[in-house]
Amino acid sequence: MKVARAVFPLVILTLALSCNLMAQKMKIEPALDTATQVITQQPPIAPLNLFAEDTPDDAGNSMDIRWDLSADDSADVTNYQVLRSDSPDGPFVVVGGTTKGQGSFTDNTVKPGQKYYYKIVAQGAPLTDSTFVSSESTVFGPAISSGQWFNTRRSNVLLWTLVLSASVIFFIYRAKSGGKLYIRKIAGIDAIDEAIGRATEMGRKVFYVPGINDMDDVQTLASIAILGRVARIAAESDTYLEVPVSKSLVLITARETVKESYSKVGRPDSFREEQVHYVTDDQFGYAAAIDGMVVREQPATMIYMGAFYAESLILAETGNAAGAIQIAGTAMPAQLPFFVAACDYTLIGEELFAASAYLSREPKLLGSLKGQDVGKALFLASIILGIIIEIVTKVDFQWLLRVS
Amino acid sequence: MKKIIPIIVLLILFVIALFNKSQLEMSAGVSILVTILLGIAMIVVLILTISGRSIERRIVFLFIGVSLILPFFMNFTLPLQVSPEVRTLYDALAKLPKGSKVLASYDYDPPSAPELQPMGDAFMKWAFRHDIKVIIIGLWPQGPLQANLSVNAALADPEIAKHPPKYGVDYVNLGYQSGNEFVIQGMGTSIRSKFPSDLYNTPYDSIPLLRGVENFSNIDFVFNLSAGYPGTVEWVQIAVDRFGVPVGAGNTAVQAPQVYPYVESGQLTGLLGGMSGGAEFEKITKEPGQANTFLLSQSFAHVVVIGFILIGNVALFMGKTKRRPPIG
Amino acid sequence: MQFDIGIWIGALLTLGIISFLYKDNIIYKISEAIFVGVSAGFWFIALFWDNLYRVFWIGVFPAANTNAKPQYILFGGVILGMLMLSRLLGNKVGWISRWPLAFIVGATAGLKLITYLASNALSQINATVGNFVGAVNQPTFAGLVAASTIAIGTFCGLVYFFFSKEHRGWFGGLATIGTWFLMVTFGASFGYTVMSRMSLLLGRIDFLLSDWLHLIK
Amino acid sequence: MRREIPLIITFIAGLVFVVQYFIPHPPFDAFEQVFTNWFAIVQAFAIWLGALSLMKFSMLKIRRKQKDWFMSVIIIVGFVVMVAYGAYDGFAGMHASPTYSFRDAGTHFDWLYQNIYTPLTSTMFALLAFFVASASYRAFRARNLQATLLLIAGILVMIGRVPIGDWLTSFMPAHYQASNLATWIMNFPNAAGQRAIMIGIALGTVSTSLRIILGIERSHLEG
Repeated sequence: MKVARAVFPLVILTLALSCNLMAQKMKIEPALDTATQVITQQPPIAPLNLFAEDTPDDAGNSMDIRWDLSADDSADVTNYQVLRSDSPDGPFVVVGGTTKGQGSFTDNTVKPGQKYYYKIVAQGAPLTDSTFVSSESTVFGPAISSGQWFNTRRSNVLLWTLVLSASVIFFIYRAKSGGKLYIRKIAGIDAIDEAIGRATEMGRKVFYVPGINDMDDVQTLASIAILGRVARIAAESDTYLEVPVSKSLVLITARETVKESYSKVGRPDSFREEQVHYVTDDQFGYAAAIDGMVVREQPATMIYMGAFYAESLILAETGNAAGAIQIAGTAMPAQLPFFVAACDYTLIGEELFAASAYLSREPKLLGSLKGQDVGKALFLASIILGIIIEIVTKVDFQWLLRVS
Repeated sequence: MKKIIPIIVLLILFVIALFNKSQLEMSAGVSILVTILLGIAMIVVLILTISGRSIERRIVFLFIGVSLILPFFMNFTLPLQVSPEVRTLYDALAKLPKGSKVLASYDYDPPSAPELQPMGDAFMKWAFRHDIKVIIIGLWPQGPLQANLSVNAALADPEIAKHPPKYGVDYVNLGYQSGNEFVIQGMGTSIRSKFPSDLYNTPYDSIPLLRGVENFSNIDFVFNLSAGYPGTVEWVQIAVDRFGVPVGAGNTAVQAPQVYPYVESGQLTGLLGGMSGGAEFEKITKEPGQANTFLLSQSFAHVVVIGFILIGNVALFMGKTKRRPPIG
Repeated sequence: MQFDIGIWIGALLTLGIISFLYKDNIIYKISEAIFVGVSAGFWFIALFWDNLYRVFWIGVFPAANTNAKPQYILFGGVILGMLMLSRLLGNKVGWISRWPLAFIVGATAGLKLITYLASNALSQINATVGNFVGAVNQPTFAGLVAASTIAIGTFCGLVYFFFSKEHRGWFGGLATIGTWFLMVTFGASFGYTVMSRMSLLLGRIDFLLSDWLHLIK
Repeated sequence: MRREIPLIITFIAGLVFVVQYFIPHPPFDAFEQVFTNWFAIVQAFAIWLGALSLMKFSMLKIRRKQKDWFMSVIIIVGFVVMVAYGAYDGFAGMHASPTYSFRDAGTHFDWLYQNIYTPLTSTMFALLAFFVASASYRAFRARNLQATLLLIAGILVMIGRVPIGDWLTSFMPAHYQASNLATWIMNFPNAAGQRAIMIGIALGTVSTSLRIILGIERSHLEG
């Protein structure tokens, strides 16, 4: 049975592969269009129906311009030039252009509220290096651009934002008022207590590494929240917690957080400023310094939470060689395999964001996880519904998901 | 005694560094012999591991070091297939008529140079040889300086040196501009506004190559070398999606997996991924360079890493490797 | 005799860092200390010129020959920065530094909430649905298999991340399939990362063998 | 009040930066870039605190004559040298004609960058090659189905990206050769897994951000 379970996906994979590859083989290259062009010295027929209007859903700095392609588009035209003026009589200046076959252009250089006049020049064969046979469309104008107060193309995102926020807030309040919540075990977070306990027994340090991104990354914010809980456990068990950081703003925030945790458990005097210290902004300088500290001070526990890049494995392998218990959490997909390989426990992606809530065990924070799950359920439903609805009814379900 | 060994090794290296003038090269026979020896050593490791004596990690380090260094002295090349995404990029470049203007954005710094510099060098040589005009910029501070290294490498080529490209006419280096993706956005309207002067403070308007170059509509192709943010993703999202200029890119291997979806969707015109992408590009542009000499070492290293994974696993199933006791 | 002091320093520092692989030693310690000091200084200066000078100073006092308008709004950043430094004046005033911090944290939270929702979640779901519908509308067997691989993988992968439901029964089964896909993803990242890292080491070896020892061309 | 004001600031800032996404009208359209610029400026201010922390930490070691206190001296010297030359080159460059930047080739700063900073950072980066190998030997074990899948995918991709892979599988038809298998893995199962992770992260971000904006998660502002 076990063997069958192991072999099954492989069989599927092989089947899928072979089908895919066979089909790729059967693809036929489209024949090349070999029609040759004869360049004439006649000016091309002028483009018609020029139209310009304010670009919708923007700040008012652009204008959409459309025209019907010249009847000679496929033969004589080489390109179109878009000309603009403040008055119908000119002077007109070139604001841009398109290649043949393209009958629309967005002028990004307009000021809102001002009147503009446009015309299009279809250019034909070159006469000299800089002059062409060409013909002009009639002038269109005036067109005025303006800014809008709501981007209607984003109303679907607004809808999602409201629904997700509402579900998170709803469950936070329900949890606050005593509603029961089940949250599955997250092994990596459960291990934090034990890992710090081990450091206490061994009388060694705990290192907390908050990643190398600055405060403008939500992973760092999540990491600081986890640090708050970890510092509390460390303070309670009187274990020395050291936090080397690589960004100055993180230094300030982390120091405040740790200090606060110490005073919350009634040990403000045990906190020392140098517990949280800045090393360098540099990714590998930071890694080199932590490597040195780990080898020389032999911490019992290393906790990595936040945004990590290539340094993840340098840190985790050195910590491993030093015999530390290691717990990692990051939302960087490329680094996860290495944390999984070199650490004892790893929080994968979304679990990092759940960690502080899970650690705190506060109902309102746990409630937000439940709200998050509602969002996930909605996303899963939209994958299935989206596929079914679009295939069966041809209704544009994807409107709900399109981002622009 | 143990303490003296590193000092002796260091001294030998110093002597070589100071006085050596001759280059080492192994003959084919020696190369094969060395490879076989390396294989035998791996088998010894396998036997040791199965019998429960896991080797120290320093020995693993030694293996990697040796298997990367030795191929540098070997003199044979491996057959190389050019993958479709590299071919797409080359085809797009090869289709450009003489005198086309290509914007080369070097968005990386020295630590990523081993992977990206060979691509840059090959591109620059190819462009100069085929009379393609190159406009260099960088969204990373060190990028334009890396580009200058590529230019120098190209100018050192004897054939190109016969008809050297002129600065300001055939190529220009506009330097670095801060602002990440907002720079690309701004270039869509006016390149001049983002790069008022070149790297050497020559005003934009007095550079002959840039006459008539207003924005992306005057650029025929964008060649981007990227090691992260800002990089290929931003070029695709802004230059391709909003301004419609074709972009082809070279990426570090770490970044390439995240960029693959754009190749699949056709937004990105070809992708060179990591060292092997660089080697394939060198092959198809017929500009052999560093990536090709590195590729043998790269192959060795992959095989050794795979070997270690297999050894570890064979030992798991057959042997008595101790597992780490669970904590608690 | 070829002697370039820069290359020698570079080579010694390179060996110093690599020696850490054998064990921690005095040369590594020195290299590490140089690294920490020099890189902290590098970023200090880089932030000074790139952020303070290029972004702020040039933004507020643009050069005369460009027709850029002075952006006085940039003073907002300076005010935040000053408030941040109030911490240096001791605890009496230092609490004010929490205000700019609160602003930065709040703005980051707001900004990332919306951009992640839009470009990470919605556009990825959209692409999954789009792939599948596209494959059905122009059916080829390979296309269908590919699109279903992606749809099933994304679906089950998401199921794995559920926190408030126990992973048991059919639900647990889906979550398990999800972990398979996650593992293949990790494997692929792993493979590419190995390739990248080996290339970087090759770069250093090339530097030592060629620039320093002149053993190869 | 001292506790409330930061929470109010967080709430308002969070709300404004959510709302700006939906308003294309000025001044909202520029908010994101303004924040980016402000953040850059704040970073430049904040690094004074970081540098001070580093100096203090190092001084402390020297004063207490802790083990390896001499390394702290090197750290301080390295920092001061880099900053001094960077500042000098920057100012000198502004007043020279033609002007140059502190980063340009030929400056002292560039010399330090090329010959000290670059070898160090590149080599540290390159150490990863060794660590990857030792992790492969020690940790990547096919303990269960999941781990086996990881390994198979990893090996296929690794072998598919070097010529040896195609050479080893050259007995197979072209489409089954290692490089094509690797490409297939990258494009489909890998893409699916990446998507699931990305969507999960997005939800985590939304929920964490909401907790922060609503002031429920406030460990960073307390005290």
